[in-house]
Amino acid sequence: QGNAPLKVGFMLPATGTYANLGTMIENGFKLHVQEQGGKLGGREVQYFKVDDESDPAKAADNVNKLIKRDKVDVLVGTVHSGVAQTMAKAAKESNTILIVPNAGADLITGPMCGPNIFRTSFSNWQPAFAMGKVMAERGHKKAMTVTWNYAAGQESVKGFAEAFEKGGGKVVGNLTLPFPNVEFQALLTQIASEKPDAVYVFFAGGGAVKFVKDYVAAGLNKTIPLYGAGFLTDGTLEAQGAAAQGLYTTLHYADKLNTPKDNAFRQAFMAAYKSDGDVYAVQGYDAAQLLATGMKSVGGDFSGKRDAMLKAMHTATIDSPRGKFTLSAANNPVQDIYLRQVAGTDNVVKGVAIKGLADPARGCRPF
Amino acid sequence: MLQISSLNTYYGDSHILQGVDLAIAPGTAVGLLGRNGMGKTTLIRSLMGYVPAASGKVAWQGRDVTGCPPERMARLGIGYVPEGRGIFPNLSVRENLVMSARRGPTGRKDWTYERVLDTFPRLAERLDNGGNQLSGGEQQMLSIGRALMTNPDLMILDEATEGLAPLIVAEIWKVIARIGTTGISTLIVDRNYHAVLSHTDSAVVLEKGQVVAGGSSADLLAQPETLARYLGV
Amino acid sequence: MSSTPLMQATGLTRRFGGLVAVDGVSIDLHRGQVHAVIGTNGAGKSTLINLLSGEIPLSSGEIRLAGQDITALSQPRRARSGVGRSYQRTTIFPTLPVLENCRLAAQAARQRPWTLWEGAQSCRASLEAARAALDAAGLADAHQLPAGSMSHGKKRQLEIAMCLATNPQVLLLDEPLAGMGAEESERMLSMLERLRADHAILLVEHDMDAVFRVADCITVMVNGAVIASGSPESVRSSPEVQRAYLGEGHA
Amino acid sequence: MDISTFLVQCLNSVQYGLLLFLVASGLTLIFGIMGVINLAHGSFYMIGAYMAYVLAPLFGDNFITMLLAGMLLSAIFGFLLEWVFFSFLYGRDHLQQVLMTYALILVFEELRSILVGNEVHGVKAPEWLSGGVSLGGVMTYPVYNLFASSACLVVAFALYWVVNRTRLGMMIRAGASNRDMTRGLGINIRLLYRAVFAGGVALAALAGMIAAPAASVYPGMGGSVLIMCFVVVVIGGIGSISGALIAALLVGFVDTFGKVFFAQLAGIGVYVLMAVILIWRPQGLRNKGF
Amino acid sequence: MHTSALPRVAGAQPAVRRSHGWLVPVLVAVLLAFAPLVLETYYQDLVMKIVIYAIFALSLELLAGTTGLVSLGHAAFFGIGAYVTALAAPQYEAGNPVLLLALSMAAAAVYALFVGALSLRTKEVYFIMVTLAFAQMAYFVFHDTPIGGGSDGMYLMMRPVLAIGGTTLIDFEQPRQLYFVALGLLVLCYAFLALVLRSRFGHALTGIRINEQRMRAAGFQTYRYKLAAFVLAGALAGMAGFLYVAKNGVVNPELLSWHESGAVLMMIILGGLGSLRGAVIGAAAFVLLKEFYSSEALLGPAIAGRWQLTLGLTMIAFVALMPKGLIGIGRSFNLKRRKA
Ligand SMILES: Nc1ncnc2c1ncn2[C@@H]1O[C@H](COP(=O)(O)OP(=O)(O)OP(=O)(O)O)[C@@H](O)[C@H]1O
Ligand SMILES: Nc1ncnc2c1ncn2[C@@H]1O[C@H](COP(=O)(O)OP(=O)(O)OP(=O)(O)O)[C@@H](O)[C@H]1O
Ligand SMILES: [Mg+2]
Ligand SMILES: [Mg+2]
Repeated sequence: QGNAPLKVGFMLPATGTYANLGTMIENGFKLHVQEQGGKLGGREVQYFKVDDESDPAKAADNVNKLIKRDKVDVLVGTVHSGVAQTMAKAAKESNTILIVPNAGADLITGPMCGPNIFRTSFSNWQPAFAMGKVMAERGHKKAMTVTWNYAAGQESVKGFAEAFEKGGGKVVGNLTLPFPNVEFQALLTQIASEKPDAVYVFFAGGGAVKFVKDYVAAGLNKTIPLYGAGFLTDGTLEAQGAAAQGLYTTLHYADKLNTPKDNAFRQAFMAAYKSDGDVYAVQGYDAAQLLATGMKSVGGDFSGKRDAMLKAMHTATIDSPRGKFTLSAANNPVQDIYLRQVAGTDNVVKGVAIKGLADPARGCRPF
Repeated sequence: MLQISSLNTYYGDSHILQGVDLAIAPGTAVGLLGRNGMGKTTLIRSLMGYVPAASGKVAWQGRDVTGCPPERMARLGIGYVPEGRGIFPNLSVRENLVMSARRGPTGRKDWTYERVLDTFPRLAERLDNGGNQLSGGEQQMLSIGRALMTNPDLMILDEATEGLAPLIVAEIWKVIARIGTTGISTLIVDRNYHAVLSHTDSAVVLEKGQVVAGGSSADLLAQPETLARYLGV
Repeated sequence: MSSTPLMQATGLTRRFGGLVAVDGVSIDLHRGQVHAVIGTNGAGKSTLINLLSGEIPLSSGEIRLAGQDITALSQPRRARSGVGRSYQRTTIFPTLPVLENCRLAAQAARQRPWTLWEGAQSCRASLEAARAALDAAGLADAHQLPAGSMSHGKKRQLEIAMCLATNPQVLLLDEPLAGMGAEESERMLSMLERLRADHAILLVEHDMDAVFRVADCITVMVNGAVIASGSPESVRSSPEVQRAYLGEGHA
Repeated sequence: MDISTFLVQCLNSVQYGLLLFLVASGLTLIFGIMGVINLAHGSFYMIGAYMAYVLAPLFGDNFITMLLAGMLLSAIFGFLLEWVFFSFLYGRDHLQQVLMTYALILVFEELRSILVGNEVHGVKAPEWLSGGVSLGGVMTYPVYNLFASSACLVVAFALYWVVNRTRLGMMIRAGASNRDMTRGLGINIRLLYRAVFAGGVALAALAGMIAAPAASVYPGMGGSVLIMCFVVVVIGGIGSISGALIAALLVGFVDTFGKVFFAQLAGIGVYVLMAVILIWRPQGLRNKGF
Repeated sequence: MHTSALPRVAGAQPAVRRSHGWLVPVLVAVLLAFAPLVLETYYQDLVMKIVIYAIFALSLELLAGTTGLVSLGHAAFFGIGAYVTALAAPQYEAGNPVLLLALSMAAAAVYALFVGALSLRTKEVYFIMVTLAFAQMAYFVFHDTPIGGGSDGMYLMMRPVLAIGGTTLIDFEQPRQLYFVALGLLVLCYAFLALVLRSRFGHALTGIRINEQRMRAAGFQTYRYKLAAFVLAGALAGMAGFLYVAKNGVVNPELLSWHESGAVLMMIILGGLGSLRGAVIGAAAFVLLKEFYSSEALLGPAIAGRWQLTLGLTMIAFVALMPKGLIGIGRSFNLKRRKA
């Protein structure tokens, strides 16, 4: 089956809150494949697509569409952590290659880790840990955290606290509210009365926009600086407008990196899709790169040589627009985490918060 | 003013009304008699436009109104007191009355909120009760009062005295006679055939959806055998 | 009356907010007797029936059935111990066939809900009770019609039939003749006379001819209170009753 | 928690409650005529928000005019909607309407994504409403929230007046309990309902438009408010405007203080409230027993 | 509530339904039993999914369709059944399916008893909302606390195996064996409910739906009847939940969300209230329509990407054209035949 097309299955949100992220990831992935002339390791690529609706209750059935119905060789997805975990389980059971292009659940490259499970994005722990370090270095002593009461948020807050307290700071309060509730006024009032030195938050999408706006509207930004994991200001700046200006966030990608690789990527993406590439596009793009490396290593045909391919991917060095990165023992990127500051509608890079940060991959039985 | 000719009505495929004719002159009271299930209510519901008539013609003041929807008929000046009262349980007595208040088609407004209340003093004591918090008789009064609030030219009373105390019933008959003098007609269905015949000008008897007897009430009253045959008395 | 009353209510009172709908009413129902309760509209007759049948709770008072105190019993349990009622406002199962209407009522007597294996239709007892009730009420020919598709008068007949189907000892009938034509009224009255023998019957009715024909004893209510009670003659001749209720028509 | 903080939290509660009421108010109307839950109400809210996103640039600082224009548009929309999708359902089992509203959610979501895409968008609040009033301490209170609250109060009173003081309200309730009889009294129930439905949609849209500048507009924003609206309407007692207002404020308090004191289980607070109230008063807070 | 002039024609009436009503279901069951021979695993899974939702829908049908208790929180029992299975299953060895099934049904039933006992004090929309409230509580308990792995849910590490002594009777790891288990349970569930409906209990429930006041007056303690129905429905939903985990191996708070409750309610409305078949047909239609409209292979990316639109419009068409739900088609056909 050496010349039969390689079946790639996208399981990404096409409807609902994350629909846009899904598109970006898919476009990024396809961009790289096109750059390879539509082939990976000399093999045509055939795409299959399933809308996961970001609904974990439907995840198992959806992933089966790709694995059992379309019999894909490689799974790519997804954004929502809960869904991604179900994918990971299905991938394990059917021993299909899975590349996670966004979902940050620590567990995927933790307890659920496996030789056929890769991630080209980040673990919730990573940006948070970096920010903890930064804020401690900036001399903040007392910090409060705010997030939704769900796994991603809690993991992020934990990661932050770990570094912040190691740096000599102290977390004086963890505020949470039920997902996806966006009534922040009560929490802002709590912050105002606690008067910490700084606040670390983990929000995304509509919630991120509203939180930043409310925070400024409440005038807290004047006295208590706000920091966050990068998603606070990714894809939301247009909506946040003035409120977000000057915000510091940490992420594995940033605007105006101004490296040849990144500029090239941005141009190509703009040319191909008439829209600005963003972190999600990059993660998709790198998912394709990772797969490409694997396919090359086996000359496009992994029948029989699957382990070789997995090994090649595992040891690959990806020349990502975000900068070069390798994969950890648990197949999570070992990457630089940037400190970025909002200017206009860009998250301008302000330097590297931590170089080559690797996720501790707690609970992963090495393979 | 109301002219019904050869009306045929079906429920599903059972032929209920079989060519009924009926005429009501202005200011007259007409009785509609018949055993249970003979089609009295169906006749009323058809002329009101609730159940579509398969064939036949309904004319109101010379105008053909066959197949007009109920709201239209009501606005043309027909006040309807349905059997089973049709009170709005979730409205108070006051609201039941106020919401239906309207000038008659000719702009007449001789039935006002106040006048209805002194016709039925009992209601005045119950203004804030919900429709579902009334006694059967009170509901009946309310139903009649509500119809009067629309200042109709024709009152249709389907079993309107059901559950009313004798004194009130007597009062109702008086009212009917009184409104007759102001040119308002009435179409009356009532189980008490004797009362009907002695308070109406003319009457028709329905049997299996057909008019089997009719004419001036006085005459009918004088034909016990006819009544015996069609009403079983 | 000499015999001990089958149902005995003493000092029944029911308030609705400010209004005292039933005000200290005491009433005895004897087997073999039709006890008519008449009164102005809103006098509290239906409420009285609601209280006796347990449909609504008492404000105060006591109710005994065959000597036992049933004041605390819920409506269903009273019904099962022999108190049957009909509603002034027709209360049937419109979408079910007439027969099933009565059968369900009859089923109440022997419910046995756990007998999942045997079909309800194959429940002899309830079917026969239902058929009997329908015949008695003169609906023998209408078994399979959807109840809702019957005429008003026939629905009223069904209303009574459903009450009979539970085969109660005490019948609380709220205006059974309402909406019935002359013929049907006739049948109903003769039925009452038949039932009188081994039932205790409370009859609420505004048709005076009917009342004076079947009643052995009449109680007159006005504004929740009893203003007169006793033999038909005494009641009919009472000027107070005539003023408040009968009007000169029945003097 | 010191006293000043407590007071501010109360203020937050009230403000959130009022906002909730605004969103729910339209639902009370539609509840009244449909007799069942209208799942599409969240969509109407979303439509309003996106309308603000589209209209705001055109109207610039005359925000009020925009709101009015938006309400007009959405009313027309609602009028047609009822005509095409609901007018033929009243005779049937209520649940058919629920299925219809469910289908409409799907349609609206997709149309939204086709017409305006899936990005998160911000809506600029007009100049004269930006800025805030100081509450002492480090915190200031956004003027816009105060504006929103007062708008809610206006709607509340207007609605209360319409439903309880005009015959319109009576007719609506009458129609809900016995459609045929209402017609028999010469009331054109079809037209009436169409108008009421339009009104309900307009209110939901208004809520959306007012929320937009503060909350931004994004896919699926309707879904999250929907349930809260039900809670408010039902706790209050269906059809009762004053009840809805009280309920909204209660929910506001429970939600606000729930987040402060029981962060872990803040989510269930509102539902516990609803369950308790309905078990205590099975017809809601403000129902007259009929 | 709206009262229409003509009483709804006696269609939703057990008397009519039970006429030779068993034939079609039996045929369908037999067909499904042989389906695995021709279906490849994915489509077998799809059928299994339908089967599971059919059980779920049937359980709600007993409440909403027969007893007239419309619940918008039924997913709670589904989800609890699922979670209990996942929590009770041993970590590193296969659990005993009979035990797990019993446990999950019991747990669901217990919660149903609690919810029912309280919420049955209310009626109509208020009942809908109270059930919703209790479901949401359960949802947030699983979503916001670590019991069941929080918002990310948890795994069923190993699927159960039914073994007596050493010999393995049923191994749930085998999709086909699981398929037959699910199908078997559906058949049982359907037969059981059919029995219930024709029994006195079932008729009493119907009576309660149509006119509870009269039922009380006749001597039925309607509260107990309703509570019994509620618990029964809860337990059956729990059974569906058990199968869900057995099939998918994961549980997530979203299983208890009101979207799921809504979905299953829509299934039975779509299929046609007041009929077991309606519930099953509804579940099948709901799943298959979604499958069809979101299938790129059949419709191409452009249309498949817009499945919400197409699905929504189709449902609208159904509502418009089928007053009695999908089941209505068959019915009207039968009537015609009888006349002819
Ligand atoms: N909704 C319906 N569906 C089918 N048949 C009906 C319906 N309503 C009435 N019928 C039938 O039409 C016939 C006439 O009914 P109708 O109500 O007109 O009688 P009626 O003269 O008013 O009797 P009553 O004096 O008892 O009110 C009856 O045989 C009845 O069974
Ligand atoms: N739920 C309620 N709330 C408040 N008042 C009520 C309620 N039910 C009945 N009433 C009032 O109690 C009084 C007695 O009502 P009831 O139905 O017993 O009268 P009745 O004697 O049956 O009259 P009728 O002969 O007209 O049926 C009436 O004035 C009625 O308005
Ligand atoms: Mg009639
Ligand atoms: Mg009465």
